[in-house]
Amino acid sequence: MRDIHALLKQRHRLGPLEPRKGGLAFVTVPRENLRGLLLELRDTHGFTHLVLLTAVDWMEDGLFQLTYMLNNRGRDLTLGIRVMIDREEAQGDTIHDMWPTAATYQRELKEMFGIDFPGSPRLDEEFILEGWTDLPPYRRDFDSLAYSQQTYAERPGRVTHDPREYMKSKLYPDGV
Amino acid sequence: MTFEWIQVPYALATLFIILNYGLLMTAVVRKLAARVGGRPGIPVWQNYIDLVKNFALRSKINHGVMYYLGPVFRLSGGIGLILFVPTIYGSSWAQNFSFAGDLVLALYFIFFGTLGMALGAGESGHPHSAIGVSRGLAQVTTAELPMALAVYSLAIQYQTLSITEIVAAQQGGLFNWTLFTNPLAVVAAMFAFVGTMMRSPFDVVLAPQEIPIGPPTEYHSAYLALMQTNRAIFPIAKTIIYMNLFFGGAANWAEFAIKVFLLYMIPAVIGVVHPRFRVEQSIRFFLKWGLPVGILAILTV
Amino acid sequence: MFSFKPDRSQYPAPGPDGKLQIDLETGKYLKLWQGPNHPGITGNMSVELTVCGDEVVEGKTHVGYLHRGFEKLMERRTFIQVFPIVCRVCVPEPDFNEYCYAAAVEDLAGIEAPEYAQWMRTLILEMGRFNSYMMFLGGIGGALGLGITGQWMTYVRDLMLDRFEELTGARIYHMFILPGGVRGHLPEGFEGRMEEVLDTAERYLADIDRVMFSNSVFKTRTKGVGVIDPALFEPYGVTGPNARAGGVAKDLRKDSPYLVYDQLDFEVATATDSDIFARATVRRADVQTSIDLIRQILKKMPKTGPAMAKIPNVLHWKIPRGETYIKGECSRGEYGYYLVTDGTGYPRRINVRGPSYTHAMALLEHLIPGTNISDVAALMVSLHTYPPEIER
Amino acid sequence: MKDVDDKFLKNLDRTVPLREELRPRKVTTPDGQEIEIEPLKDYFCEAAPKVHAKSYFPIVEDFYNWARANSLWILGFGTGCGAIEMRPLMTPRFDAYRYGIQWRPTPRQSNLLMISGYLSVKTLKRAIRAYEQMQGPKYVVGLGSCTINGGMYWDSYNTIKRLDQYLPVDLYIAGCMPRPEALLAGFMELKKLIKAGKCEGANKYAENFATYKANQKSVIKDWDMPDYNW
Amino acid sequence: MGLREVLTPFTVWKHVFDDPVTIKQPIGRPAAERYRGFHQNDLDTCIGCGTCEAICQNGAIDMVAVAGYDPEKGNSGLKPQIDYGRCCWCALCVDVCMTGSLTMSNEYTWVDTDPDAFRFVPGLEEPWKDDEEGYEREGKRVLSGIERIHMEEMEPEARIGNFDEIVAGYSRAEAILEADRCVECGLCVATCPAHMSIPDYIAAVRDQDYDRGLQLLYETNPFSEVCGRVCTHKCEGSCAALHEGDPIAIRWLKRHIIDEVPFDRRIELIGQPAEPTGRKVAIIGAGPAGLTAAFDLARAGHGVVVYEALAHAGGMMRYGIPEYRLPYDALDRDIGVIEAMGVEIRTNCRVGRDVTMDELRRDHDAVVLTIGLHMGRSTRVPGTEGAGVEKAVDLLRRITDGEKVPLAEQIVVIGGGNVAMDIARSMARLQKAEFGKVGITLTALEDIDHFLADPEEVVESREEGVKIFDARGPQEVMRDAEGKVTGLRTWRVKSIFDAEGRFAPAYDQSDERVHAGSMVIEAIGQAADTSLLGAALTEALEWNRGRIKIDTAFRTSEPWLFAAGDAVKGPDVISAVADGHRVARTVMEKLAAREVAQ
Repeated sequence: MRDIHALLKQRHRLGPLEPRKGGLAFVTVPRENLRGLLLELRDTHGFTHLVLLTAVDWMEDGLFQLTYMLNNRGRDLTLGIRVMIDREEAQGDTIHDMWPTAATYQRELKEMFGIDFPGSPRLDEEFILEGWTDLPPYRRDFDSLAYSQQTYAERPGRVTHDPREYMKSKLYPDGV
Repeated sequence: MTFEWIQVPYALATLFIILNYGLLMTAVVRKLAARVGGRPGIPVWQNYIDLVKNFALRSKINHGVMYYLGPVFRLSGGIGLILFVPTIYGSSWAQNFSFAGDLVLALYFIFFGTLGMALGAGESGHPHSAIGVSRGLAQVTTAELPMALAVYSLAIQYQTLSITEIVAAQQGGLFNWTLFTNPLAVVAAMFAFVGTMMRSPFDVVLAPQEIPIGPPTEYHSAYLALMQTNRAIFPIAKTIIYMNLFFGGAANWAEFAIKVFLLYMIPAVIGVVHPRFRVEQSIRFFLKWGLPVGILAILTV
Repeated sequence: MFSFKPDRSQYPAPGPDGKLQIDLETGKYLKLWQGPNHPGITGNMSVELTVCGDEVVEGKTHVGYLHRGFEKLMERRTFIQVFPIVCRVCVPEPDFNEYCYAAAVEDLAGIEAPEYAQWMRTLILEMGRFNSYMMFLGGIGGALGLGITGQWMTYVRDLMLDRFEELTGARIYHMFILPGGVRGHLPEGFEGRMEEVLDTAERYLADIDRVMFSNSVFKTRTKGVGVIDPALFEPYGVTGPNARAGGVAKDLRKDSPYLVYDQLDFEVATATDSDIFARATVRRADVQTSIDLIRQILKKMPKTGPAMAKIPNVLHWKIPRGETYIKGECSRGEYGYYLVTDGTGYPRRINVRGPSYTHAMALLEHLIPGTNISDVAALMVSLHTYPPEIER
Repeated sequence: MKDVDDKFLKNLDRTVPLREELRPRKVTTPDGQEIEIEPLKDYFCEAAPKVHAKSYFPIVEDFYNWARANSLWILGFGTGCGAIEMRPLMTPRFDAYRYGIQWRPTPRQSNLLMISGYLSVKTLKRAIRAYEQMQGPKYVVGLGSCTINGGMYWDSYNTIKRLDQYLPVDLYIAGCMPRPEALLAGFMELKKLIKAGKCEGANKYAENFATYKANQKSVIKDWDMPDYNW
Repeated sequence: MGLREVLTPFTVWKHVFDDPVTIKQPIGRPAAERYRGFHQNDLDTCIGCGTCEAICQNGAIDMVAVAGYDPEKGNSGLKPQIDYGRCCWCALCVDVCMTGSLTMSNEYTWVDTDPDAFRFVPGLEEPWKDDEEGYEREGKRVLSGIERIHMEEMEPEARIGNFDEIVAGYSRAEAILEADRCVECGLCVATCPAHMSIPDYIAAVRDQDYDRGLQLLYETNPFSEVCGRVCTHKCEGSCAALHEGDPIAIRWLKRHIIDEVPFDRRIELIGQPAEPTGRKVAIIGAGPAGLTAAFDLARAGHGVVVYEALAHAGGMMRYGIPEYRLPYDALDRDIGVIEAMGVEIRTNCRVGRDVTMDELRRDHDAVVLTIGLHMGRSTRVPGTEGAGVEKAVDLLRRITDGEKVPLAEQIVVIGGGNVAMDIARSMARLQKAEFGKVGITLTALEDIDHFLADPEEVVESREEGVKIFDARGPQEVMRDAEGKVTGLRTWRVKSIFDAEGRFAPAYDQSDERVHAGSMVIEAIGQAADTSLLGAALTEALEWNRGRIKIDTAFRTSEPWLFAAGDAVKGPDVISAVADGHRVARTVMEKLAAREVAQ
């Protein structure tokens, strides 16, 4: 893995390699270098298998992290490629022409994170959700519990007590 | 043969026996199939309860006149078949309304129900029904082709179109059965028999995994009950024809019960252990195997 | 003789954008929904078919009927609280979720599961794989109208579930593989009872061979149908038995051994034709591998030993920032968990990579056009997809 | 349980526009005629459900109930995880057929809708339609925690919590998921209830139609079907 | 398509002759022995800690009050109620249960038409309550730590020769590990006399947020240096963790926080006291109760003067606790913080001698009496009068003051409380320095399991060479002809209290033993020296069994006089601190209401 990283580092402006155990490593790449990197990895270095494509919401930093996980099946190497994109105008570059199956991932990202991939087929069709009107649910500023409490009725009548507070109220109600 | 009023209650009695026999026997066959899978299966009286239950449902949806008439046609196809086929050879009362050309009429009735069903199911508006109907008509047509040829062969052999006479000709010993006298015709006819009993590998019409459950998709409540009634009568009636034509008929009710059961078991035995053909595969199968045998039966008679 | 050449003149022509121009109002085409309420569909999903005659000209997979928002729910739960919900991601073979999640957490938290737990996990995973294949062998027969296979295979699966029950305390969702190890030890006399189940299974599998794999009708229906061109494996992310049926002998158990697979002896089954029949035979061979592996594991695994490594107090377990991806070869292909932590007591993100995701969406949509309506169900079953892991 | 933050209320009232193929429009038929269609009206019947009276003679009704109880036809619609425990019931180990319980692939012929666990909103829509297409008297059994109070998906944005808000439920079976044996026990209990004439869910649905519809519409945002589909 | 191929499938019809494999009676079929079925709870073992509720990711568990189970020490009296509309049978609640009371039966059939019925309190009346089978966790709990993190201590050989502090204190890493074991149930809070927010400051340790930790400590206790070392830690006796392992080392964690925050930073964190109110309060006795009250009152802006008879502030904390347990500089730091709040401490100022009660009453808005117990009690058995018999408190005070105390090669200590241990171990150190060996015999009425002293004190005493004889009642101090002490004669104790619970030891006279020794130290209790009150006030006050009578708000029968601490309640530092808070609160309420006599 280190040899590949050393080879590609300059050309694709890769960040430092972060190896983990078992042939797995992560690396960050600027968005404009992504396509070239993926193509080269796929065509030259045997990373032909797109394991997954997903996003991580770093809301505090105002960023989405796109993770492209590529696998070289022959050498049992897995490379996670991170691309940081702006959270406000979330847009990635479609790679469905390299891996047709990426279109599905991109549809999901569009629906669940609101990340746009211009040119990806059937991007705007409903994928998993139906009639969804709220924020894309995987964004971290979407609160699932709050939404659920407002939308779906709950069976009433449950009360609970905090043992500490309960003992206080029973044993030393004035606090001393 | 002249018509006598007494034949009406006689025919109804036959119908009644056959209905009950059908309800019980289909349950028994299902139980046998279930046992191959290793389970006891439905109780033998389950069909009765299902029938009552379906009649007892409170709401019904009607999709139109033909939708309503579909099951009626289907049932009349079954009943009609019974009424014109002599059930017990030599019996004074279980002769029904058999007459000289009853074989032709019977062939007509076999097809009549299917057609009625096609019309009714078509009107139900469900695409699965429509697909089922088109599959059904295509497959039953080709499947009945060997049967028609076998009957033709039989007509040539026995020089009659009266079922009673054909049965009569087979009396007097096992080797007088058409099974032995005209085996090719029997083989051809059995292709048709297996092919039209709606069991694997020829049940693509109902194919639950594809078009659940084909034509009757939209049928429910009393409509479905009518079809269930027919499902008990029609296969038995059809089996009776085959029994009469090829297996020496039945001289008493016990012989009838055994022969019908055994015949009925043939498609069941095949069905349990086979997946189903696609519709064009089964058509090809009948054209490839059934048709030549049927033609051969005519040629060699 | 009698070869059907469908009249394709009626079929829609591709438009300038490459998509088929289907105008339903011409009456030439029929929209047909298979699912979600449909016996031919694997689980609760649906395929929207556009048919022309008996031939399907376009198929679209619709999922989301089982969407519970797992990846969101996991972000709301502490690391131990995620443990009970991961198994729900995939109902028929839940154990892989437990393993992948536990291994991912262990990786990031720097914990090593004890040796006994590693063996136990392998055992559980093989038992789960066995069960999953039972579902498949029953399902593929059922999809083609051979219901009897489903009867037997579900029965055998039930027997295996009994073993699961006595080992893990549950039938379906075992919740046995905790981050840090496993929850318990083998019960007394387990090996003997397992051997009985495996014997019964082998008897029934011999019946399956007779009634299904040597059945000419079954062969007619499955040979040459639903062929996946091996060239498509990489672009469409095809893994596992689906790829092995096309001659690609890739199995993570061999190529990237995890748990104790490097101490076990087994062969990777392959086939060449890449059609439905090949996919079924590969799985049939894999069941035998699983049976052998279960026997081997029970023989080789240590008799005692700690089941759990020492883990921090789970009520406020924090894991330092990091990310990892843990994969394994489940019965359907590569199963993986991508875990991102941010130093808090909650995962930042968990992404589940189920093989069904690629198989049932892009691949199925690619394979469906040109098939017969009758073959859609069998094709889908042959890909062995479980909807809950697609939409999570 | 924390209070709901107001900022999450912003998108709740937005409506989803009707899909294009369901909007009223003009089309040209194959034979060149131009007709106006309104799919929601044309394809479906909008008649509201009716309350169906019991049979006039109690003894007849009792007989009917006996038959209904002993011929339970279940709609083979696996709405959630619990569906996996249906399979053992159809197969040798537990064989529910011997109790007169059978599975039907079409809602028209089914009497019993098993909601096997959680219902996502997308499936709820299908389950409602399946229920409405079933012919009365019809029964609903909720399996597992999820149908009672949300179960382990109590905080999910996509699953309902109380099934009885949307469909009249006759019986609940506890478990996550309930074992086949528990399901059989549930069926036996349901049989008893049916025989006792206590399962009038279909009539209850008709009587409280407005409430049920309001509840259903409050969670199904893209209501692109008629209010009642028979 | 060969003929063989056509015929093979039919062979499986052989199964039609097999018996069905179906289970004949599936309903109610017993599940596996480990099956995770419906919950069971042993209500008598359950302590209502709510850990099950905390770990449940489904929000399925509520802690509810159940009739017949009231809160008590280390038991909230609450019981888990489980909502089967939420439960997923993961059994994490069983695995995490601190007592092991929560288990699962292998019962699994529950069918009901009423969705609201699926809620129940396990252990009350469910039919499977007493089922034997079902899921129980294997061994002890693994989801939180069982064993206490080892505290580094000096070896007995090293410590016996000097008065250096024995306990080293946790390192940061150790403290985090120990703090990690806490499940934050909060059962300890009620037990702590001062109701310190124990779970919160333990969380602060875990988060390495010592500033927050210190603020939490000072909210309820200005003597964290002291309590972090010598507190009787009743909290640890009510810790949920002790049911299956060691309780959390709450005391050491408290000490760890205070160790981590430098003195100057403490004052900075606590912040300045409120604006002066102009009110003045006199406090008699600079012990824990007095100084705590002083701290609270000074924080509120009142002027506080503490009158202390001895040379240094600290009371029993200084003069009763040996230095090896509580180094004086640690105590000085605590007192330093209190002084930094503006409290004036007048040492060497004995009320009654240097200043009169009347003067105090005149010059202050209120007077708080926190004089503690400084007079040793005697067993009054024959022979206690005269030389060679000492009282423990006196000796301890003299040791602290650096005086030369009488010493003998063989000493007998009477008493089983902490004071007895303190004096035994102090004397042992002196013996070691003087004679090079230890010769201490300790006798106590209680048997070893019911010693009033902390268990670790007993252990450490033994390590240091103290011989302990439990359940021995002193009968006579033996003296030789010259009147020199030769030993102590004891009988074995059969019982200490009579049927009514009164102190009335019963002895087994046949089991007599003489403990040789040339010095006897009595450490059986102390009394308050109330002579400072003067005759008039003594007459005016109401008394209760030799103690000044106070109401629940620590008011004496005189409206201007309040009393707190060991002198009126007891028995340990933390209780004194708690009393200090309470009396300060009462005083402040009174001051605010201007009810105090002007």
